Amino acid sequence: MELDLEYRQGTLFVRPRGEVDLSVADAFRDVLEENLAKNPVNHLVFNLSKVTFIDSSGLGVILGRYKRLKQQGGRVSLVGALPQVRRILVLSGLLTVMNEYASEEEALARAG
Amino acid sequence: MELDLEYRQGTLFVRPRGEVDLSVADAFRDVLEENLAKNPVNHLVFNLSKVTFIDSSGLGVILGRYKRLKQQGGRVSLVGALPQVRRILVLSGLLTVMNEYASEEEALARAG
Amino acid sequence: MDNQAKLEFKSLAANVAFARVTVAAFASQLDFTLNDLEEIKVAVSEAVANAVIHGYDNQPDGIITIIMTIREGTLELKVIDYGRGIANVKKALEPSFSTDPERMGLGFVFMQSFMDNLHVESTPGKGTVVTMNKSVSLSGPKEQVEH
Amino acid sequence: MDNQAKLEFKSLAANVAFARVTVAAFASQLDFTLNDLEEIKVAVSEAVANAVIHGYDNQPDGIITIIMTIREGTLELKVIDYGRGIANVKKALEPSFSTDPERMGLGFVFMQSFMDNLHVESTPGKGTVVTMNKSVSLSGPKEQVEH
Ligand SMILES: Nc1ncnc2c1ncn2[C@@H]1O[C@H](COP(=O)(O)OP(=O)(O)O)[C@@H](O)[C@H]1O
Ligand SMILES: Nc1ncnc2c1ncn2[C@@H]1O[C@H](COP(=O)(O)OP(=O)(O)O)[C@@H](O)[C@H]1O
Repeated sequence: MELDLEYRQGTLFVRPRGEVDLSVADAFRDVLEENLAKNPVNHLVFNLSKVTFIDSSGLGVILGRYKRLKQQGGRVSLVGALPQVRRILVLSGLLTVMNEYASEEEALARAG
Repeated sequence: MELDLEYRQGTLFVRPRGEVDLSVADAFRDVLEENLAKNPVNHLVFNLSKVTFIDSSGLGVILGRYKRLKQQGGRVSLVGALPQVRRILVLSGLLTVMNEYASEEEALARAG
Repeated sequence: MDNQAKLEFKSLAANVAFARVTVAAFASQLDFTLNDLEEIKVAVSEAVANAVIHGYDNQPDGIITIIMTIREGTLELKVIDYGRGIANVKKALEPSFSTDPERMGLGFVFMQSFMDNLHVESTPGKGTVVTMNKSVSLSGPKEQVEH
Repeated sequence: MDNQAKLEFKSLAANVAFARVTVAAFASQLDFTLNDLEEIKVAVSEAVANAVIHGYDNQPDGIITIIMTIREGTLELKVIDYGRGIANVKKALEPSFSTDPERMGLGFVFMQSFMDNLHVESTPGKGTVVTMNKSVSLSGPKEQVEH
């Protein structure tokens, strides 16, 4: 997995690339926690369009950050999941608690 | 491996696709022998542009057909090998006995 | 053509990806759709991650074994560890149940959803054997049915 | 990080592709270039094909074992069969030498060219162990040097 992060006015864009499984889960979580501690974030946007594989270890990192932001009154959006990743999101129930958008722009505009 | 064959005026075009290894060598050889028996072939053109992997079992099929055609006064041309396949052709010495062309057209025009 | 292979490797997180690629390469000897192969990869990933985290408590010196069998168009997988074992298998299989607060408790749910069968045998202190099956669907490519 | 895995499978021609994909997936834990991985695939393909054809005379019931080890940036592969064995290893290693008129006698040449080291141990009637090593080149991506 490679990771690109961008912070812009209260929104943290997270753009992982490649495979998100157990071997990267700890590092992924740590980087996110570090960034959430550093900046005031009320909206976390996971752009999953470059994620080719995810399993429950990877989803756990997303869910954990969701729980944290929800406590603080923030929100989490998911963007651009490919079909195989999207099936996992559906099956896990993550899509019932987080909103899904086609693009980062849409996530910004519609997540109010 | 998938295989496409075309016979045109004494030339047999052979277009394998995919991986050419031990698991397909026998079938590959049999199809070629069958076609060489059916039609008068003086020029055999292997278009390797869609071959993603080849090993000595695969090369053996090409070399065997070369020996056969040479006995009959025919010729064998190799076309479009990708870099990894080309290195194997070089290392095997096949390129020292067979001609290599950039396209089927060039093989037809220049192999005379 | 029936076939069998056995893979043994150390309980390292880096081997989760190795295991799923290996099993997918073996499975591709059957006429699975790309979608089926993706599902098999998730199931393997979950079973191997469980062996690493739960079975061996993230210690790298455990051995994980996968036995892959192709028999009459069906892939059978056995993912075996010789670690801690599961005291209450029934409980462990429940959705959202996890002994680790950081985890989702969805590993077995995914294995069950993505394979045709799941069977878990475990002896506390001895280890765990997860057996999963998946058949090639005879009704043509699955994607066309499901989407 | 040091790592080790062992793969065992039946002597079927279909498993040649399975073996090379598995070894490449394991090798990709090191920083090999794509070109290196292609070379490793050819070497594995040759060693496994030899075990199938020569070691087991194309009988599908033989067992082939590959032991893969990563140690200090080096990949070591052992391809083992319990088949016919080689009476004269020195002769077998000669370029163009083959006991099968249909084959090219280039298997060992390719293994030698594409790996850093090749070592063959064989006992007639007992089997053959082919050991090969390849290190990650420290001088940056090999492609840039060679092409
Ligand atoms: N190989 C194993 N060894 C020991 N315990 C296991 C193993 N696999 C699963 N378990 C137990 O079963 C529980 C549920 O597993 P699972 O559904 O995969 O969820 P998760 O991995 O998210 O906890 C785990 O929390 C663990 O207690
Ligand atoms: N695993 C093996 N078991 C028995 N004999 C072998 C084995 N590997 C190689 N040989 C012998 O060594 C010879 C040379 O092998 P190689 O260079 O791979 O060429 P080829 O496979 O084209 O014959 C073979 O023809 C065979 O006699």
